[in-house]
Amino acid sequence: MKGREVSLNVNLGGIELRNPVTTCSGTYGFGEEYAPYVDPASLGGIAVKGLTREVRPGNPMPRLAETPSGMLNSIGLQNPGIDEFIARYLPELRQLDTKVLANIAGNSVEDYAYVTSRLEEAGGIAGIEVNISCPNVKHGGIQFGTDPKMAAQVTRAVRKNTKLPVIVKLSPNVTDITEIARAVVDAGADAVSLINTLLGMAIDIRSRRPVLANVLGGLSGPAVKPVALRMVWQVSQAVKVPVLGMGGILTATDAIEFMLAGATAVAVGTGNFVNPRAPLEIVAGIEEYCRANGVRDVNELVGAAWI
Amino acid sequence: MKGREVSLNVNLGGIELRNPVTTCSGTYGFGEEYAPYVDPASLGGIAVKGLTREVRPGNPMPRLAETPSGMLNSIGLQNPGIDEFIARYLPELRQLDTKVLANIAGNSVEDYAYVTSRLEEAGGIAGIEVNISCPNVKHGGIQFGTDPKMAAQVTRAVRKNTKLPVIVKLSPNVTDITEIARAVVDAGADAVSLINTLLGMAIDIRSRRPVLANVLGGLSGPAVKPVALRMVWQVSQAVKVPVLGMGGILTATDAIEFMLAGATAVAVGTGNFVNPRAPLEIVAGIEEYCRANGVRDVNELVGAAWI
Amino acid sequence: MADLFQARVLSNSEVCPGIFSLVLEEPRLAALAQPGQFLNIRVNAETSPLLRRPLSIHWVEEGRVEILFQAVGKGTEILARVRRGERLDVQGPLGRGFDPDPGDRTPVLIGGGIGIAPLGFLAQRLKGRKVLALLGARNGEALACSGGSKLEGLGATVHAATDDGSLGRHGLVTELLSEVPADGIIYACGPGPMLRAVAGYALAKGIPCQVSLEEHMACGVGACLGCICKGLAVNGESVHKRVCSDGPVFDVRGVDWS
Amino acid sequence: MADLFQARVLSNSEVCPGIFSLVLEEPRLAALAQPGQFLNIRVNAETSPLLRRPLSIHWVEEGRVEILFQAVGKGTEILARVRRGERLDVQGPLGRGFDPDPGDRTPVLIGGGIGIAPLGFLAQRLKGRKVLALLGARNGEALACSGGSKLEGLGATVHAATDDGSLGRHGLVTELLSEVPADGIIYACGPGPMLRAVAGYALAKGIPCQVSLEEHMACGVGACLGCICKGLAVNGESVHKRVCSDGPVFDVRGVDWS
Ligand SMILES: Cc1cc2nc3c(=O)[nH]c(=O)nc-3n(C[C@H](O)[C@H](O)[C@H](O)COP(=O)(O)OP(=O)(O)OC[C@H]3O[C@@H](n4cnc5c(N)ncnc54)[C@H](O)[C@@H]3O)c2cc1C
Ligand SMILES: Cc1cc2nc3c(=O)[nH]c(=O)nc-3n(C[C@H](O)[C@H](O)[C@H](O)COP(=O)(O)OP(=O)(O)OC[C@H]3O[C@@H](n4cnc5c(N)ncnc54)[C@H](O)[C@@H]3O)c2cc1C
Ligand SMILES: Cc1cc2nc3c(=O)[nH]c(=O)nc-3n(C[C@H](O)[C@H](O)[C@H](O)COP(=O)(O)O)c2cc1C
Ligand SMILES: Cc1cc2nc3c(=O)[nH]c(=O)nc-3n(C[C@H](O)[C@H](O)[C@H](O)COP(=O)(O)O)c2cc1C
Ligand code: FES
Ligand code: FES
Repeated sequence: MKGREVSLNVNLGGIELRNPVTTCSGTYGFGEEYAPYVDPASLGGIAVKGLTREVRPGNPMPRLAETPSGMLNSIGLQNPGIDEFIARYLPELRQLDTKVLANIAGNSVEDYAYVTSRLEEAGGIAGIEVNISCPNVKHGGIQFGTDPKMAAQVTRAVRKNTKLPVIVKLSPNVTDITEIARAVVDAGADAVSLINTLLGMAIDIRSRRPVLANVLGGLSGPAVKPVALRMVWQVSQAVKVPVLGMGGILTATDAIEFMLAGATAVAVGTGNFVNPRAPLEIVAGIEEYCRANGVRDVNELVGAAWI
Repeated sequence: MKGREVSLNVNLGGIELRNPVTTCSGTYGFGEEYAPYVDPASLGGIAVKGLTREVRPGNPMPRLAETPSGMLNSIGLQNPGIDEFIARYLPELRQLDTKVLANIAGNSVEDYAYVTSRLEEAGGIAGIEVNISCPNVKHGGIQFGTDPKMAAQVTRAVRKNTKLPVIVKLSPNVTDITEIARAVVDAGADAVSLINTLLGMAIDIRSRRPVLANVLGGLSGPAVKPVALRMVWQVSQAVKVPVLGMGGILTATDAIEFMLAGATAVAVGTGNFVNPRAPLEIVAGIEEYCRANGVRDVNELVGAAWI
Repeated sequence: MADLFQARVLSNSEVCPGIFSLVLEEPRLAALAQPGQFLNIRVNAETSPLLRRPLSIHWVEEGRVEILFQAVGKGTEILARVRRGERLDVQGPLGRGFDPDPGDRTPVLIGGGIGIAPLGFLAQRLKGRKVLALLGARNGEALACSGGSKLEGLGATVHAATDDGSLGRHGLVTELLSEVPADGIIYACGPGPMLRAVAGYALAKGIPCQVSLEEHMACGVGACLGCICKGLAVNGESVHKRVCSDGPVFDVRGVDWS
Repeated sequence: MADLFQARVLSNSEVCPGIFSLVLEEPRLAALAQPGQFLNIRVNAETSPLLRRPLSIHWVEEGRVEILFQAVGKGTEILARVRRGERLDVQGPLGRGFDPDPGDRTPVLIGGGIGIAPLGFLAQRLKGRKVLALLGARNGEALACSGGSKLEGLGATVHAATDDGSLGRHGLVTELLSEVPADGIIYACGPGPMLRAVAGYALAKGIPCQVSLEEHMACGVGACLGCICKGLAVNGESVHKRVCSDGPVFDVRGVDWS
């Protein structure tokens, strides 16, 4: 029953994606780990693990805990640093027929600015996703992402150092996420992505100690989907730039819910661990949904549930 | 293997509970609905549905949506109003051999003060739980619970109108829950309870509309446990008053995790729907855990996981 | 009084495409059950799906309780895989069922689709009475295995309507309403639009009528206020009623159909 | 290259108390598998438990892949109820396994508890070689059904140690280490403390040694950085290695045991 062609292209703040499905930073390595299961050319894009100025060894083990329909992680931004990334991983990423988003983090505004300009020089990526929200690093994420002024400051610094589209990734651990969203958009963000992980923890009743060596970790997976959907709903109506929605997406139904709530594109994170083929199945499922419902252009879905 | 007696008594801000297990407001009706499954005399206490000055019809249907390991509700504080509560329900509640917490909510500081003084006059309850956090009522909960000054104002108004122990129930939908906790404790709260529901939503991809008539709802159940545990961990170390912990508790293991994180007592909410006998099984499980681990007094568990 | 049971599964089988018969051995539950009441079943020990699933009691015999269910989603699909000999966590019997005393009126059972199921148990209690049953389903097979043949077995006069015309009238069960005798008393269960039509007919004709409503449920016992329907108080005022505990069966005069 | 399979379950049975043998019919997976690699299995279609469970390949024969697992928690208990004929969502083969070429050295397989399982597949690949196996378990029955009898069946010389003394030495398998010949090459799998003792012995004696490590995993493919162990770079620097993709099998000289 091959009906009319459905147009799946979306524009995420200046980045043309062949379809609205991408993968979340930190869950997709540097693009090669899921190669046996998914051809990146069939995805809208992929985001790489968060990059910092310096090499980061990350947090001590254990770093993972499973929770009901979710998981906690405290990886602590382990990454090889921007130099090694450019030297060792970027050349191969450039060969991929998909849009690569470089996710960046830092301890200071200067760090963000530095990493941005290194990426700008290096070339070959489609956009920069600015992680202002990683809850794992004591002197970093949490402050920038929860204070509108600091979030704006980081955004401006990144903006000033690149012509690439800038996507700012918001933290859900705030009273009013629309306030932060407005601040980063006013400061020059071309798009926003949300949500990063919810701050959580787990305790082992045998040892009577926190499960994670770092005590606190980030909650992700289907458990957080209702919160993520709510925030996408709120933010997409509060700002004019496109929203990249994520948080608990595992199936095409989940992804469509995010688009109806106002996301222009979506990203699959923890879902990859559960079903490595999830991103592919989601692309197919969105197309099928459009066809079955007479939707010719996937952009028609964006915000279609707004009252 | 009946070992030594384990002492299960705890003191929640002046309320002596025979054991640390209570039930959450809004999930236990007015105490009679679960009578076939649980003798209230075997529980530390029960909290009744949120009470307001006026009769509240609540939100339109649908009010429920199931989510991965959780559920959304937007009941909208349906309740018969304080007069009807005192006339019709309180006499039977007084007969129960357990501590009854009256959960209250309001549109204004005056409402809270009024309901408090009515309860104070009526007598027969063990304490007042002040819901400053219900996310369902447009002109109520959300503002009080997310602003430390307003939270303190409500607390003071309640404090002034009663000699009963006052427990303030905190919203998790804030950037820094310890800030609100400190504010209400400074304003006279004898204890704090947390967490209320996380603001979330669900979308029906068939109708392309929000599932809940009220659009947004409160997320509860096992899905939120990691967030609740984290907040109990943070708040119990930030304030000197006892914490009543809740959010996703279904088993004794869950309850013990909350106590190790710093809760003096716990409350079972959504867990009752899944297993009406959960509160009983939790009391038994805590006792067994204490016995197996040589814990003579359950208070030894409180905060035992702090670093 | 309702209770929790770890009920032993005597059998679980697909009686026609997508419809399952699950028989539990649980004498105490069988003794407590009333027609129109339901069970709240936990489908697995995990937290997803989290909530119990409400399913009506279809048949009670010799300490056994049978339910009929349609596999329509996560929960019922898990239930479809339950095997003989396993134990199932069952809460019940819940809710207010039918008032099974028709007085001197002719009981008329009206059921649509899987909504026929609870009428089976009701017919058991009406045994010895002359019962008329107006049943609708997608086809004759579904109608028979949703409870139609059991009603016939009990001696009820069954008039059928099917979507595909394979049995009885080709159309909706509501097209059979004119067959309700003036001295009848209606007991109905089925999809919302069917119940609305039945209620409208009964109210217009002044025929006593009880309907079994459905709503998504969380607690099933009246504690959460999640399953509200609009009811009418005796004074005509609109009031919120809980489908799970004030119902699921309501007198049509107690429901606000506006 | 690893892939995803909807593998058909040929059999699943409790071979001794708490230990299950699960046989999958999946010729392509069987062809790809190397000793020491593992499968990442989704235990149900629900979201709780959410993550796949890593389980080593125990035996490969005629297009069939067998795993042995202990039912210790939610996931493995669900797996224990899987029945013949069902399809299981299996990802694999994953990780870097043993280097199965012992050169001219005598292969010594050291296994503790369910850690004996992956040594079975390794022994299959070492067939024709004189193999020594030092195995430990809680008792003789567990030792045999965790892979001990299969190793014997392949002609390996098995020396046993059991917690209860029901077979071989009454004690830990590490008490048998002195039996490792100087020209041996060790392949070990088992609990952390056992591996640490084996590694210490091998490093002290200069005996080549590969160990299979275990960590909680999320992705199983090296993407999440959740399953880190401390490794040693060639220059002696401490580096983070991923147990799932840089391992699970490591040369003991590449691990930071401090
Ligand atoms: C009092 C009562 C008695 C019932 N008796 C029977 C019965 O005897 N036999 C039978 O087959 N079904 C009966 N139902 C309906 C049954 O409860 C639902 O079909 C079931 O809960 C669906 O669960 P699921 O996990 O399979 O579906 P889900 O995956 O949860 O949902 C699948 C579809 O079913 C719908 N659905 C889910 N729950 C309900 C519900 N409570 N009511 C209506 N639609 C729902 C969803 O909106 C969705 O479209 C009864 C419902 C109630 C309230
Ligand atoms: C590479 C690898 C290969 C493995 N091969 C086998 C095998 O062949 N046979 C076998 O029986 N087991 C094997 N395991 C261990 C197996 O993965 C765990 O026992 C299983 O995941 C537990 O899942 P559960 O849901 O039953 O337990 P849970 O309910 O998740 O936990 C129960 C207990 O098991 C512990 N546990 C959970 N996951 C792991 C893990 N990944 N590693 C260690 N302990 C864990 C928990 O801390 C807890 O104490 C292997 C593990 C790894 C990493
Ligand atoms: C193991 C892991 C590592 C992550 N690392 C990063 C990171 O480096 N940078 C970042 O912005 N987000 C990171 N995240 C957050 C995800 O990109 C995503 O925002 C979040 O997990 C919610 O989506 P999900 O529920 O689909 O996983 C990480 C998440 C996980 C689970
Ligand atoms: C159906 C429902 C109704 C609720 N009503 C109230 C209420 O009236 N007042 C209140 O303070 N909290 C209310 N809550 C919040 C619970 O008391 C509890 O804080 C929350 O559900 C988290 O606990 P749980 O995950 O164990 O359910 C309600 C929760 C649910 C699920
Ligand atoms: S389902 Fe809770 S009141 Fe009816
Ligand atoms: S489990 Fe993800 S890197 Fe190993």
